[in-house]
Amino acid sequence: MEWNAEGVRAQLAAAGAPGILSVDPFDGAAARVRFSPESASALFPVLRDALGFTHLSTVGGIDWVERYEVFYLLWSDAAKRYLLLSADLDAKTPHIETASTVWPSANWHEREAWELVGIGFDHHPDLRHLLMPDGYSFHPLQRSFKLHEPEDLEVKVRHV
Amino acid sequence: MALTTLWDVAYFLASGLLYVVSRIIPPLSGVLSNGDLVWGLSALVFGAILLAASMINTIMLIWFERKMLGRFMDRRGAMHVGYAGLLQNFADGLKLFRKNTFKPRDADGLGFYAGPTAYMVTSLLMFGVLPVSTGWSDGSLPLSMLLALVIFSFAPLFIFISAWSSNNKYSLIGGMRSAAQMIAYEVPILLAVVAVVVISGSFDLNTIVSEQRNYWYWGPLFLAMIVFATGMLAEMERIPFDLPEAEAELVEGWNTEYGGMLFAYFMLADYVRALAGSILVVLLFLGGWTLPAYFPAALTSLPLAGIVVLMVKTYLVFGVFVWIRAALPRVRTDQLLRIGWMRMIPLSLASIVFAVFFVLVKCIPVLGCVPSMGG
Amino acid sequence: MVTNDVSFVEIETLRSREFLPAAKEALGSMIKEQGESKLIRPVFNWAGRNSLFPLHWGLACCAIEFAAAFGARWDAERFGVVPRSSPRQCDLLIVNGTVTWKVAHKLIALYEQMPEPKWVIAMGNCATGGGPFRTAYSVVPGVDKLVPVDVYIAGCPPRPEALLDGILRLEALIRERGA
Amino acid sequence: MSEMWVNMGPQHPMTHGLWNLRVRIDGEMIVEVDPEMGYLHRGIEKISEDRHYNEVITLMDRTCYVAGMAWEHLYVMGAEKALGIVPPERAEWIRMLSEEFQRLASHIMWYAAFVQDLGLMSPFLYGMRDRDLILDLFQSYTGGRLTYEYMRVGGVRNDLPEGFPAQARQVLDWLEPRLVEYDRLCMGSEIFRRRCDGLGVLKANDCVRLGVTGPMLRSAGSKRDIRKDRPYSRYSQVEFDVATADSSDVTGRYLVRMEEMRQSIRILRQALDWLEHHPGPVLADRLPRWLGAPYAPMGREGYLLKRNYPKGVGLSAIEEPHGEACAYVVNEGGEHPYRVKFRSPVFANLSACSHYLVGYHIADIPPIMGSVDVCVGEVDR
Repeated sequence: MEWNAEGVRAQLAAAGAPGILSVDPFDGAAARVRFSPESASALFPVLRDALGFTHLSTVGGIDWVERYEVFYLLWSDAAKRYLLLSADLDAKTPHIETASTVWPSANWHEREAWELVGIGFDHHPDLRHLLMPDGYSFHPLQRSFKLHEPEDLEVKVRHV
Repeated sequence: MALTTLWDVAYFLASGLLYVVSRIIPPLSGVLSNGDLVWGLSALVFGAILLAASMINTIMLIWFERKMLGRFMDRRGAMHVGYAGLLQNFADGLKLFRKNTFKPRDADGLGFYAGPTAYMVTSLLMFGVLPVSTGWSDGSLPLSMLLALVIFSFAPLFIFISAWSSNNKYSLIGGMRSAAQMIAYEVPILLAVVAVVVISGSFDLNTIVSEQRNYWYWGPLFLAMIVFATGMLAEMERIPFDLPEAEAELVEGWNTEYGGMLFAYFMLADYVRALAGSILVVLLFLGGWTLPAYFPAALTSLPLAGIVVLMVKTYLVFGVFVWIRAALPRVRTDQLLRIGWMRMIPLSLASIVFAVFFVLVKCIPVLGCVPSMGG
Repeated sequence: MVTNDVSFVEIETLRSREFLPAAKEALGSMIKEQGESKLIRPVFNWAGRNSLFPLHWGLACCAIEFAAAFGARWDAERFGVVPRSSPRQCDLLIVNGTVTWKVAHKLIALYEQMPEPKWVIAMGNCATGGGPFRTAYSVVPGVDKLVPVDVYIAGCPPRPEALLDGILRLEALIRERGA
Repeated sequence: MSEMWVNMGPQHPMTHGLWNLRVRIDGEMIVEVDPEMGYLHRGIEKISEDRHYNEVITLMDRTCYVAGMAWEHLYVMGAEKALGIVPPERAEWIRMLSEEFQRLASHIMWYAAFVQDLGLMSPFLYGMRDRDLILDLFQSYTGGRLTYEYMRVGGVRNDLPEGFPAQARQVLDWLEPRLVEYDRLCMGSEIFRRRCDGLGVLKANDCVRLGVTGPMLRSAGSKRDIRKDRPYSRYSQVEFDVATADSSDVTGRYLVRMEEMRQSIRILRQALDWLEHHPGPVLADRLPRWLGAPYAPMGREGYLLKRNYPKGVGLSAIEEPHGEACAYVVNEGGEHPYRVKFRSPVFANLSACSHYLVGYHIADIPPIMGSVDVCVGEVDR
C-alpha cells in the first residue's frame, strides 16, 4: 500500500469518505487532506476505522483573517505515517463538529483551540476555559489581537 | 553530702542559694530555712536542669540528623552558623520565637493553641520518668516503664486535636493518619515490652537496666528489639512511616497551618519524642548505662559517666534511624497498617514465647547459662 | 484600724481586677523594650537572617535552578536555607519564574499567609520584569506589581550561585535594615 | 467522613510546577479528578508570531525547561521545512547529540523528582549531582546550563569545542555505573516495589485512544518511538533499541525510562565517534539575513530579498523525553512565522489523568503523577 497522496486518495475513495475536497502531497506526512466542515462527523470515523489513523496528535486553528482553518494531525501505527487534515471555516462564526467523540484525546486540544483561536466545536462535552482564567473574553491567537509593551500599570491589592 | 543523684544536685543548689540569700538579708533567715521552701525550690531546680538538658540534647539531635543526612547525600549540611553549623538550630528556634503568632480565621482557637502546647508538654514529661544513670533520678517508680509508654501514647490525641482545629483538609487527613498509625503500633510495642518484662521480671526501668549488667537483652530478644524499634519509628513518624507529614501529598501534614512558635513546638516535640524513643531502645535492649564486663568498672560507676555512656548509645541508635530515613521510601497508609497488625503483632507474640522459653530453661543459647536469670 | 482595712481592700481590688491586665501590659512593654534594646535585637537579627526558610514552590524555568541550588554541588542548606512546603512556616518567598495573571492572586494569598517578618526575592528576569514574555497578554510584567520585593536576581535563569548570592545579599540587607 | 474536594496546587509539593489537581476523595480513595491548567500560560505561540525565526528559539528553551534542546530541535526542524533550508550534515549530528544529552538530563531530573515524591530523599541529591555533569557539558559548548539558544534555523550556532568528545566520554563512563546504583536504590527496595507495582495502569489501547505517548505508552508494550518510526536528524544511522515494558504501571514507566537512559548513552557514544572523525561546517551558508541570527555568517545570499524564499508549511515531529512532540510552522513569506503550533506530549498525557488516577489512594497521586513526568511549561506554553 502506497502512503503518498495518490494512495491516500485511493483509500479514501475506497472507504467512501465523504466531503473530501483535495488530497495534496505534504512533506513530513502521508498527505494533506482538505475536507468540508459539514462532513466532519461522517469523515472522522472513516479515517479512524478504515484507514487506521487511531491516534490524534493535535488539533489547531489558524486565523487567515478572511477565513479560519482548523487542522488535525493524525497518526497511524500500522502505516507509521502522519496525516494532516484541514478544513476552512467561515470567518463570522467558525465552528465544526467535535472530534472528541471519535478520538477522546481531542478533548483538551479542542478546548485550547476554542480558547486561543476562537473556533467553536459543536457537541464538545466540556468546552470551557483551559489556559486562561474563567471569563476571559478574548481569543489571543486571532490576528486582530495585537501584543504591546505593558503599560505602566498599578495593581491594587485588596488585603483581607 | 555526696552528689550522686540529680535530686542531690538540685537540693544542694537550692539550699546553697537560700543560704546565700539569707546571709545577704539576715532578717529573712528564719523564713528561708523552712524545710518546705527548700524542698520546693529544689524541685524547681530539678525540673529546670532536666528541661535544659533535654532541650539542649534535642537541639543537638536535630543538628546531628542534619549533618548526618547531609553526609548520606554527598553534601555538607548546615555549615555557616557557628562552628560546623552547631548554632543553626538555635538560630532557627530564636527566629521562630520571634515570628508573628497567628491563628487562621476559621480555626478553633482553643484547640489550635492548646494542641501543640499539650503535645510539647507531654513529650517533655517523658524525661521525668526515664532514668539516665545509676540512681540518678532518685525516686525509682515500680512501674516507670508503663508510665513512660503511657505518656508516649498521649501524642495522637493532641495531634488530632490540633489537626482538626486548624481547619485544613491536609491537616485533617494527616491527623487521622497519625491517630490510626500510632494506635496500630501501640500494640506491638507493648507486646515487645512484655518480652522484656518476662526476662527481667520488673516493670521498673532501673531494674531492667541493672538486670542487663551481665548480658544485654538484644541477644535473646533480638526479635522484640526489631519490633520495638520499628514501632518506635512509627510512633516518631519518621521515614518510612512519616505518612502523617507525607510531604508529597499532604504538604506538611497536620502542621500545615502552624507557623512561628507553635510550629517550633511541633518540631521540637517530634525530636523530643525521637530522643525519648531512642533512649527507650537503649534502656530496654542495649544495656542502658552499663558496659560489658571487660570495660573497667570505674567507667560506669560514676553517675555522670553513666549518662555519657547512655547518650553515646542513644545517638548511635538515632544514627540508625537517620540512616533508615536516608535509604528508604515512604510506605502507604494501608501497607503501614497491614505491617502493623499482620507482621508486627505475630512477631512480638513470638518474641514473648521465646522470652518465656529462655526464662524456663534459664539459659541463653549464645551467652551460656546465667544464674541471675529471671525475676 | 480603719485605714488598715481600707488598704487591705484596696490591695485586694488591685489584685483581682487590675493586676492581670497591668502585669500583661508591663510584661508586653518590657518585651517590646527588650526587643528594641541593643542587647536583644542583634540576637534576633542574627537568628532571623541565618535561618531563612523559603517557600517550596516552583513556578517555571528558574525552579529547576532553584532545585539545583539545594543539590549536592551548591547545597543551600549550608546557609540554613531549608525549603518548607507550607507558607505558614516560611520567611522567604522566592518567586522563581514567570508570574501570570491567573496565578497572581494565589501568589498574593501565599504571601499573605506567611507570618511577619517576611521577605521576597524576585529570581530571574521574568519575576523581575516579565523577561522574554514581557509583551505577552497573560504575564505580569514584574512581580513587584503584586508584592514588595527585597532582592532582584538577574539572569534567565540565574545560576544557582546567583541565587545563593541573592540570599546572602538579603542577609546583609537584614543585618543593615533590621528585621 | 463524607467525600470532599482537595485542591492539590498550584503551590503543592506534588505538582512539580504550576498547576492544580482538584481531587474528590472518599476517605483516602480518589473518586474524581479535575486538573486545572493555565497558571503558566505565557502565550509562547502568540509571541512567536512577533519574532524573527531565530528569535523564537529563545522561547523554545523556556517552553520545556527540562528539555530545552529537544524543543529547539523540534522548532528548527519545522522552520527549516517551512523555509526550505537544509542544514549541513555535522549540524544534524550535533543536534542529535544534544537531544540525547538532553534526554539523559531530563530523565535524571525526572528520577530525582519521582523518588523524592516517594519519600526517598538521597537519590534526589544523587540525581541532581549527576545531572550537573551533563549541564557542564552543555555549558562547554553552548554557554548555558538550562536555556541554550544553541540551534539555529539552518544548523547550530557554533561547533563543539576542542577535546569535547573525550570530556563527554568521561561523563558517560561516570554515568553508566550510576544508573546501576539508581536501579539498586529503587528496584532493590521492597517498599519501592510495593509503592509502585500496579499503580496508574493505562493499557496500550487506552493510551492510543487518549493520545498518550512516550514512556507511558511504551510501558504498556507498544514499540512506538518516533526516532525509530520516522527517523529524523541522523537517528537512522545509529543503533539503539526501543525500551518497552509490559506492566503499563508506574514500575513499567520507571523501567522504560531507565532503559532509555542506557540507550541514550549508546547513541551518544556512536554520535561522539562520528563527530570526532567528520569535521565540517555546522551552519548552512546562503541564509537570509532576516532570520535574525546574530551569529549567522553573512553569505552572498544574505542580502537576498525575502520573496526569494517560497511560502510553505513545515511539520516536524520528534520523540521528546516526555513523548511525541510536533511543531507546525506556517511561513507566509514574512520575516516572522505566521503561525506556530506545538503539540506537547505532556499536554495529552495529562488530559487523560482521570483515567489513571481514579480508584487509587490519595497517597498514590505523587508516584503516579511523578511517573507521568509533568513539565507544566510545555503544557501551558
